Amino acid sequence: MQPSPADARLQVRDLHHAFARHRVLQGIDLSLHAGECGVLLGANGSGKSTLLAVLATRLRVQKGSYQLLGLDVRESAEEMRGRLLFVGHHTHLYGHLTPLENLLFFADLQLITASEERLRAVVAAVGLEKFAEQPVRWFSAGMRKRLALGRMLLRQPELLLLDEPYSALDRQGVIWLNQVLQSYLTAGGMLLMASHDPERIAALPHRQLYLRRGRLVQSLEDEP
Amino acid sequence: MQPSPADARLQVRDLHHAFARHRVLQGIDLSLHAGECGVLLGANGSGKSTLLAVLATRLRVQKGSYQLLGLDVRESAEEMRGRLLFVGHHTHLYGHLTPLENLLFFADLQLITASEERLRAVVAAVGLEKFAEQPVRWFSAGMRKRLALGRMLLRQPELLLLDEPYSALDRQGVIWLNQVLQSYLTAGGMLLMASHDPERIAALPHRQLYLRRGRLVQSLEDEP
Amino acid sequence: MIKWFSKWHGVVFVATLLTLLTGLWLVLSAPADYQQGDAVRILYIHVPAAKMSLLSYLFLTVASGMYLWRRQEPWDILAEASVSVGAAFTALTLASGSIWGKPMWGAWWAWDARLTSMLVLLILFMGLMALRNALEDPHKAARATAVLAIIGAVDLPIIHYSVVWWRTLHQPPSFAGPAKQTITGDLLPPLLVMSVAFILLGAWLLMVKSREVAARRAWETLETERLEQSHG
Amino acid sequence: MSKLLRAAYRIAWKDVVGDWRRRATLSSMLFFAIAVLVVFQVAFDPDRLEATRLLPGLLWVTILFTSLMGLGRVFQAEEEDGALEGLLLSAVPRGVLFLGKWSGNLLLTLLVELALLPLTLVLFNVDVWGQLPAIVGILLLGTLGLTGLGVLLAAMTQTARSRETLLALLLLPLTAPLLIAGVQALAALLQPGGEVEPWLRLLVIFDLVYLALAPWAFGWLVTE
Amino acid sequence: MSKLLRAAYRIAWKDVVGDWRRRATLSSMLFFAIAVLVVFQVAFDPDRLEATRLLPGLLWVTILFTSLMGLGRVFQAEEEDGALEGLLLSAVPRGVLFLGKWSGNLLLTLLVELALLPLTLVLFNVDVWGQLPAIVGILLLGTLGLTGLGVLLAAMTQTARSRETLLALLLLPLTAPLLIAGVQALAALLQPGGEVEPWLRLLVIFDLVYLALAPWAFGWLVTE
Ligand code: HEM
Ligand SMILES: Nc1ncnc2c1ncn2[C@@H]1O[C@H](COP(=O)(O)OP(=O)(O)OP(=O)(O)O)[C@@H](O)[C@H]1O
Ligand SMILES: Nc1ncnc2c1ncn2[C@@H]1O[C@H](COP(=O)(O)OP(=O)(O)OP(=O)(O)O)[C@@H](O)[C@H]1O
Ligand SMILES: [Mg+2]
Ligand SMILES: [Mg+2]
Repeated sequence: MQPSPADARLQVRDLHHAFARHRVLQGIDLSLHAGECGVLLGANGSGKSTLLAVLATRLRVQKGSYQLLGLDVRESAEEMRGRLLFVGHHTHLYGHLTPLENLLFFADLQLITASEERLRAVVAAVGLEKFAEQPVRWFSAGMRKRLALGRMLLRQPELLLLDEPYSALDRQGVIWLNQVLQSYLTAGGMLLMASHDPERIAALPHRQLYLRRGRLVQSLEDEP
Repeated sequence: MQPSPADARLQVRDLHHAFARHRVLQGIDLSLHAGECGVLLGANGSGKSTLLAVLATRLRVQKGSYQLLGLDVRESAEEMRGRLLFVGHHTHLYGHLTPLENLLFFADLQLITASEERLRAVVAAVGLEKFAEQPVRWFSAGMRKRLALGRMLLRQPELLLLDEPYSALDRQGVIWLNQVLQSYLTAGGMLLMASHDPERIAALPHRQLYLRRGRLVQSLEDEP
Repeated sequence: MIKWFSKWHGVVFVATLLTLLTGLWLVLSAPADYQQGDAVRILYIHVPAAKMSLLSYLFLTVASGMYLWRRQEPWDILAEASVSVGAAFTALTLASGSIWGKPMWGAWWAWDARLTSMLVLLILFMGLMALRNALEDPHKAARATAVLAIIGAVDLPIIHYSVVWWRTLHQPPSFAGPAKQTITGDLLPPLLVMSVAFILLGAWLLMVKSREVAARRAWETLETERLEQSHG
Repeated sequence: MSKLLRAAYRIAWKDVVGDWRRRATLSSMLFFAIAVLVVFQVAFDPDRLEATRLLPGLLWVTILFTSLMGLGRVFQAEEEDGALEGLLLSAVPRGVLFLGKWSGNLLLTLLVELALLPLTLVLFNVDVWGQLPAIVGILLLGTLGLTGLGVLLAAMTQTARSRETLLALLLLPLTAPLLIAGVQALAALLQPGGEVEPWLRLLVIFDLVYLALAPWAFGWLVTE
Repeated sequence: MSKLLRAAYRIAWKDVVGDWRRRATLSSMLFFAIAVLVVFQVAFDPDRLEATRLLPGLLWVTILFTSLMGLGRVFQAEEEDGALEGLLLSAVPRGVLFLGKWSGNLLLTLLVELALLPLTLVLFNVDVWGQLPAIVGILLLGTLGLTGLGVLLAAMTQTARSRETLLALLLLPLTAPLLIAGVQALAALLQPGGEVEPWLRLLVIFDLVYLALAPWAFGWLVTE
């Protein structure tokens, strides 16, 4: 049985967002259920990152509504931040800290209690144990990306927002990420990601969402 | 007939590079001929970006030799910088400048004379004419990448070094890039790129180079 | 060069010790000054220390210049070592000067040109150390400290000629130059011996410190290799 | 609660300990302080009597300078790879972010002050050793408010939008009374028969007002 | 040649325009300068005669500290998305890069000085308006060397930790001679019968030495 929209744990209705000179999101309707994965596809500048930023509570909802787990963003943005995790184009890493310290920083600011073994385990899981004591500044692009993604192992969020998670990852990294995401979904998490390479996600059950000039459309075929 | 190594316009012999605590390149031998395209493949942290940075004269050649068009890097690095173009993980864009201003900055620093129409034509070619007067800071990831890549239209370099050029580009961007690269190669340019998605380059004639822990190897199959 | 240091630093040490002891014996057995009393004995520490701090900086400038020119690591090691040695002598000069100043001028410190420029020299030495520490890339650190050391060398003539150029509280030069001889025969022999002792001391410190710097660098290289091997 | 404090502590730790660790920070701050004194000496060449009169102004200018200088750095760290975004996505209230940023800067400034004070007294031959605790107290009071305002100012210039120039102009009249009260309190203390108390009361009032308003204003400033 | 000048101009233009658009450095420099003046006015409460005596020192101390704040930011713009790398990959000699960076900073500092000077004269009620051109000339001479040395040191400390303290620690002692010459020249100018010329000559010598050495030293410092 198809779950009805009322069951949806993430609900977005008629969402708008404009930057001073530019209307970027123009009425987005979207809902996600537990264990569901949505993939945002669309041209450069179509508004994928903006949508994710609004859902991550980084940008304000200017018009429309956004509810997560029954919480409304206008009232409980702070609580929502504790329940979701966003990994975007930026890694949010501090170059002068080591991977362990970066994870510790993240944990403390998300109010997660994590023992040192736990942190070490995460660093090992993303294949960086050799570099656990080195400042992140010297890391290669893929190593940074791995560490940023590793955050989701520290705590199972209820909503995971990923902006082009596959970029910079090598073949093994892609396989690792797909495994992690698979088990995240199985455990009932919700996932929304933006991507330009749908072929990499093929392994995961997912629903494709097409974004064009700030609107969700049926297909991208008629792209000019 | 296979061109002999002596004809090579880019020649690298036994190249080494170490960062303070870490040996990254450990004896690279590489040569490229006019119109040839090499694609560097390898795991995260294997040294692809470092190799490109050395070839771009951004990092010093610590051991070994590197010659481009008969020029030696130890003597004529400055001249070589005028002949090659490097587009890396970073876009080298200034957020407070517009695309036109960014291109103008690049042109002036490369000692290229470019009229305003020329600059506008480049901005249009990368599909940003609508945004020509907006500060780059607000651009989406793909728009930044397009602009950074657009630099190669300002002047035909003799060596083009690209670090994951496809990342952040949408489908149309990939097609556009492949067209540009195709005509660049046909015109006799040399191209070396690092990438994690070989499937995107399939359209271009190219030679794959496998990098593992700072050495070029025969294949990546035996990767642990 | 480092090897040569390893071989000879023991000999230099013994020589330093012997001259230093002779010097101290001469200093303590010399008569007290009729004006300054026993305070004058600080002179035998202060003056050689002051000379050595200037000499150290001079040496540093030369080593830095040579490093920039030749790009040979030993010059950089010498430069790093001479910064530490120079800082120590400068601190000693300031300390002995202050202690001497209390009975002579009635204050630990006065802002006259020589004292101020000497303080600047100490800040420079500390700045050089801080700069080297703060840069992660050793090549970059070497180049940056070398450039800075050379720029900072303008302070040397200022210190040396400060007593001539400005009206100061501080003693004018006494060995040479146009000023009248102020050092009498009695004071000269212990001062000469102490000067030789301090030169030897400076050389010894430089050797030991260079050895330490070289050893630390070698160890860091080894450590990196070991790490790499342990990871395959 | 303790988790929130831990988060604030972690931010301060990252700013202060993070990049000062293992480095001769304290000694370089000490010598920086000496250098400042040398500069004042060279510029004003005061005699003993004048030195006592100049002392309050000297101390406050130096403190103002150090704290502003530290601030530039404090927020610069957040520019790295979207780190500010990371902070804003954390699960803690904005006030806690302010607390973290502020206490880091406060610590830094206090360290310099502690190094500076005894040196000033020795080098300028000012004999007010008996009043040292009172002097420290006044400096501390002034520093509390000053750094609070400073963090706000830095947050403003960091997020740079048009409303902020306006606010920067507002901040100057806010800083001036604090500085004046601080200077006057010190001056009164060092003069025989000076009345310290009214100025002290003023300092305390300013501190309370600023520190009560600042976290709130900070939240407003950094939210998009 | 004119192309090289154009490149230097472009760098300076970028810094100044950027600063103007964000109003970052200029506003905080001016803010700080005004605060310093206010503090000194309150602290010294000098009568007219004293004010004339203190004026040279006051002006120079303010200029020194203010430009130090600006210098901390000189290379900040280049941190954005690898911009420094972009500069270093340009086809112009390092000396031209220095020239560009230096002239941008010089211009900003001079602007602040020009705003500062009349303000000081009014605030301290010193009537030396007749000598304004000469005062400006002396300030200009001192600023040339100060910013030259400053930009060099900023380049040196650019990648260092705790760079702002380090910059101050290095710059203050090195500028002491320049400062003495500047203060004495101004003092001589404002005293009836003072001899300005020897100090002016000294200033010019320092300027020549610093500005001759700096571009060359800059080349050493920024290479890998
Ligand atoms: C902290 C305070 C002092 C400092 C930083 C200082 C610094 C120096 C320096 C740098 C020199 C060597 C100058 C050169 O070789 O060019 C020197 C020499 C000397 N100092 Fe001091 N001094 C201080 C206090 C004193 C005091 C209190 C006295 C005695 C009244 C004194 C007496 C001398 C004498 C006699 C010489 C040898 C002069 C010569 O041969 O050039 N100094 N001092
Ligand atoms: N400046 C530096 N200092 C120290 N180590 C560095 C520095 N730059 C890179 N490294 C190290 O060099 C190794 C290779 O990095 P490089 O960026 O060349 O990898 P890459 O092949 O491009 O990886 P990716 O696919 O993730 O981009 C990494 O282990 C990295 O940590
Ligand atoms: N802060 C901002 N101010 C103004 N305009 C903005 C801002 N951020 C984004 N934009 C604009 O919003 C539009 C959508 O940007 P967004 O980053 O959401 O695109 P995207 O779909 O993620 O593209 P890409 O595939 O390139 O990552 C772009 O035209 C961009 O210029
Ligand atoms: Mg995007
Ligand atoms: Mg890479």
